[in-house]
Amino acid sequence: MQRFVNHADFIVEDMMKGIEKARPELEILSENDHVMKLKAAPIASKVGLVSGGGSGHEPAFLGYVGHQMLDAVAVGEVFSSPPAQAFYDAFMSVDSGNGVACLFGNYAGDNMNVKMAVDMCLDEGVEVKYVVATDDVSSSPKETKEKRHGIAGGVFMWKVAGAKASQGATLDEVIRVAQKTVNQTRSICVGLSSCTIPAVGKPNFHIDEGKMEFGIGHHGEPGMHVEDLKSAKDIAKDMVKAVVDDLEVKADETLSVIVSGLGATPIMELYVLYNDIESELQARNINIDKVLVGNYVTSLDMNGAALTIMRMDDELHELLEVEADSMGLRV
Amino acid sequence: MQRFVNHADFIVEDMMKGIEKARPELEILSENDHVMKLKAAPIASKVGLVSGGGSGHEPAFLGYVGHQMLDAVAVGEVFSSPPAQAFYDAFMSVDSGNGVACLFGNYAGDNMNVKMAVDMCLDEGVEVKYVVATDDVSSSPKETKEKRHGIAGGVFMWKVAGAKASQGATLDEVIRVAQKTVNQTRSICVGLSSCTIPAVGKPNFHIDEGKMEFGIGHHGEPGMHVEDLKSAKDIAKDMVKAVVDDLEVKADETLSVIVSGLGATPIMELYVLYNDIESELQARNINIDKVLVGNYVTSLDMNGAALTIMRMDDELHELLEVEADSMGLRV
Amino acid sequence: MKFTNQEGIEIVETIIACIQKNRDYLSEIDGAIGDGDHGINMNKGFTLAKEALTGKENMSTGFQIISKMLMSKIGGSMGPLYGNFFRGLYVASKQHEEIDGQIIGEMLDKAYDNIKKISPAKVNDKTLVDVLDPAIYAYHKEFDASQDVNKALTEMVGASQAGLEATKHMVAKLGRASRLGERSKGHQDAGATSAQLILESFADGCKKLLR
Amino acid sequence: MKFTNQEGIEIVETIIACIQKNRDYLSEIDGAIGDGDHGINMNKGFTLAKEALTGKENMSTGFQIISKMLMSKIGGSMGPLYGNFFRGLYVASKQHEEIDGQIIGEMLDKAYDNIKKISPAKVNDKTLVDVLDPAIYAYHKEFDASQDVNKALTEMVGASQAGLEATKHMVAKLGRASRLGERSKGHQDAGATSAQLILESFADGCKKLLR
Ligand SMILES: Nc1ncnc2c1ncn2[C@@H]1O[C@H](COP(=O)(O)OP(=O)(O)O)[C@@H](O)[C@H]1O
Ligand SMILES: Nc1ncnc2c1ncn2[C@@H]1O[C@H](COP(=O)(O)OP(=O)(O)O)[C@@H](O)[C@H]1O
Ligand SMILES: [Mg+2]
Ligand SMILES: [Mg+2]
Ligand SMILES: [Mg+2]
Ligand SMILES: [Mg+2]
Repeated sequence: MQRFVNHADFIVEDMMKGIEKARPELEILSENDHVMKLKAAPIASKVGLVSGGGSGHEPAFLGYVGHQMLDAVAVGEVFSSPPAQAFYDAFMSVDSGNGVACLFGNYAGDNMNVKMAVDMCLDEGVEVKYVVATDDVSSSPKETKEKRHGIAGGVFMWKVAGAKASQGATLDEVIRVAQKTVNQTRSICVGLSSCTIPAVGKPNFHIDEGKMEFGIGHHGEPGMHVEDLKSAKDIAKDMVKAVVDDLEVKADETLSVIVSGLGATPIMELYVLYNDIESELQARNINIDKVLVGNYVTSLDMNGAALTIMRMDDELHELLEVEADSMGLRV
Repeated sequence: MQRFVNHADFIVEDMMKGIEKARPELEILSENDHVMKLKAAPIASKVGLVSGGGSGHEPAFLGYVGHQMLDAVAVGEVFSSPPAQAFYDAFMSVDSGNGVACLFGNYAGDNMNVKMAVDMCLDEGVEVKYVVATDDVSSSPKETKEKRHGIAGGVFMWKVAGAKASQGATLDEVIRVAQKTVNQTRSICVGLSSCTIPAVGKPNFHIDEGKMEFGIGHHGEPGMHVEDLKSAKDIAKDMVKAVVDDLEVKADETLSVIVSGLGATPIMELYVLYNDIESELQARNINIDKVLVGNYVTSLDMNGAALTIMRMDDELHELLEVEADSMGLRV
Repeated sequence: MKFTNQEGIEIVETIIACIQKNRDYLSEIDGAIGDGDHGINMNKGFTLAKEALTGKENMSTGFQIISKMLMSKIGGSMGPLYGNFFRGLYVASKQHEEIDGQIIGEMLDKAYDNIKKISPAKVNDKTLVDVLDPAIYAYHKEFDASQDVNKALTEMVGASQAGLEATKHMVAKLGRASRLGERSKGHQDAGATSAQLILESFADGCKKLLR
Repeated sequence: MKFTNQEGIEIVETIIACIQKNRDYLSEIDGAIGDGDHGINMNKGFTLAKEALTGKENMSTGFQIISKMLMSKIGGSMGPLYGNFFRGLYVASKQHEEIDGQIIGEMLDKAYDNIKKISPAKVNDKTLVDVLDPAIYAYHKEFDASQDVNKALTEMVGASQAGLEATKHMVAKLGRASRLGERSKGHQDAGATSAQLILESFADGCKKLLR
């Protein structure tokens, strides 16, 4: 395992210390070393925004703590939900008396831990509501789409909710736009090779040379199918079809788009892929609003890419236009 | 070779089309499809700023075209200097009558092509001066440091010169700060595994499991030595020593720092490494001004990291503070 | 047949040692249809618990420490699930100086109830419930019939093994493996594996002390 | 002994075919102490030149097309170096309808001079100069002595092979390999390899036509 690491069991702690040192706007919560927060939070009369999840997806989740973005993030071990205590501490640390919105990714562990933490906050009189991102179309069929996992679509959710909260919206308003984002967002991943959890030390799964896994999950969960590695153009076609069909996007509608690398994919190739994705959307007469191409939500050193689309409307367009300043996204 | 690619021989063209579509502020020059320019350029009464080099280092070089950054970039094939014609077209496309500064990386091919292009411009009455980055301490001994290659240190050169040019400085002033940046900047790379040129299809070189190559070049040029893979802490120590000693940084001096991944390194690990680099600089009583951690200058899918330091003074500090907006750097 | 709560701390140590020993095994099983970290998650929590033990704990407070570490430090699914499980073992035993077959039954019930409170998992969903449910049922059946705690523990271990084996033929309905659908068949469930190990080392620990 | 410039287009085709055939071989050699792309760079340029040939060129304008493609499309070090080399072959021959041993000598001189103009490379720096310099010297030595162009071309090829072989024992002073210092020894230089191939196929092409 070719890694920059001291002790693999403490890679998350070491990373958090490095981020705290590199980013003057951030701090590790003094009461809990698995919570990263904006120094400025809690921000007076603003709803607190929190996310959380396993590590290994950097810049998600902690890279989206920032101005007009999240106020704090609960940080789990690699690919593992943070404990309830971390969510609780994150919630409490950013509440300015206006309540807290927790916007996370719908994995079983996160669900249990968030719910326990929400209960703990209620006992202290702090109101926390939550929205779960369910953008990964390959993680469950459409009939049970509430079971789907959240992946790169979270970036839109955090951006939109962060903008809304910064405008002084109430908790219910923030929850509403976050839920709307989720309803209008879909993602799909393609994996070209595996990733290695540092503490495990060997690849999590395997993709044969010359093959690709369509619909792979963000932790290497098996996808819809394994097939021969296609050209970027054909992969783009399949990815666009998967998300556009599921969201039932029609001609003349407008989407915003994220193409995110999964960790080890050269940036060059993300743009090669985007070139073909854009052509494919053009061919369907679909308009494109905002475009983000880069490493937004990764899976350690997995080689692969995710496509995320969000159906736009005036409200979402305006909220995407608001400035945001975080490690992972600056617009 | 597990890649998102159509025809490997046209990966650069496909990437450029993707970038042009994704970034509304950029355009491919109509006369030369290997030049990416800022739509807004030439900018009236501003010195034009150009860089160029082989592809595969994204976001370098074309990702640094942007406001208060570069005006255009000549784009070569993967790991290969752009032709003189591309540099010439880039120069001519951004000249507003105030001359052009070409800030590039001191590889043999780039040197020959830039010089040929500069001559061609002279024939047209357009003045082009150039500065070569020579930050890679492992590429030549100190006695022949003018032979050294430019790597991630280029980011500081482009940022500083871009800020200076945007303030209406003359060509000579821009050249002066760019050269000062070069004089005060040093970098070192550590490679943990190889990279594959798409058109070649197999790894460019080889690093055994459990080994690391200290001082590797940005195209896999052999480094100073191969040794057993060390802990992040020990690697950080060696990297800091290499650059700090070469630049003769003393206690109480102030540096700005870049930790750049080489392409396939998880972002998590870049921060693990930065954590130890910061501790090492602290231990030497060296102050830290700006910090950039991310993928700034890569080498396709190489697993590894580069450390860049720049000795700060008031002028450089002020120029780093100026806003900049490009695909690769937004501050 | 009984043992003191004080002596029972050995059971806590036996369970911790068992999880530590099976770190790689559990991850390997999780790797087939999950994300390959089950052993890491479990080992980290139980190792932290071991480090937190001061030497002054009895069985109940030992289980409390495991519970606290899992809940506050581990997260994942295992933090809340096993955190609540061990809290049940703690709560149902903490007021007893002596532990007998009756109390062991109450402990198992409380632990399992706590899991049911936070998880929607039912039998046949391919989770740890597929070990816990038949094993604890078997314990009660035998103990009610014979009042022989040793025999009841043996029955429990046997049923836990059968329950674990049965997960191989199930389609996962919850957790990461559920997205595999039919393809999750043929693989043993990771959480069920750790549950089986925990019940078996719990039984072994009890049997050594019961006199 | 001579041939017409018109017939000479065959030499251009021979050289192009030779580079295309050796694409992978040249990259492999560059891989040892360079970045492994020399064959790709060369092949791309010569293939573009082949596509640009209209069928109406003579030897001189054929070389001009190779030169233009290398200079405007290829870049790298090879674009300017070989671009200038082939421009030399073009310039020194373009006014001649018939090509003889005298003119071949002038073509080689002009091509080599053009490289010297843009590159600081000297003999023993482990570059293409280590093939060009002894080979062109050998051509003149033999031609001056015997006025036998076939013999002179044979001498040139022999010296080019010896020059190439000699690069194995040199320490690279220029280009990427130079950072290896002593460790660049033991490996043949990539640019010298392509230069040898070009001179040899140039000689072969000439010999076929000379009568
Ligand atoms: N909602 C749930 N209820 C009960 N058990 C679950 C649930 N989700 C997952 N599990 C169990 O968790 C096990 C996986 O644990 P682990 O690998 O530690 O967590 P993760 O899936 O978060 O990586 C599965 O094998 C299954 O037995
Ligand atoms: N400055 C120079 N002058 C002459 N030849 C050079 C110079 N630099 C490099 N070379 C030649 O170029 C060859 C490498 O060519 P190539 O691989 O195509 O370019 P690059 O080194 O840019 O990848 C070397 O083997 C050497 O012969
Ligand atoms: Mg996990
Ligand atoms: Mg090259
Ligand atoms: Mg798991
Ligand atoms: Mg080369």
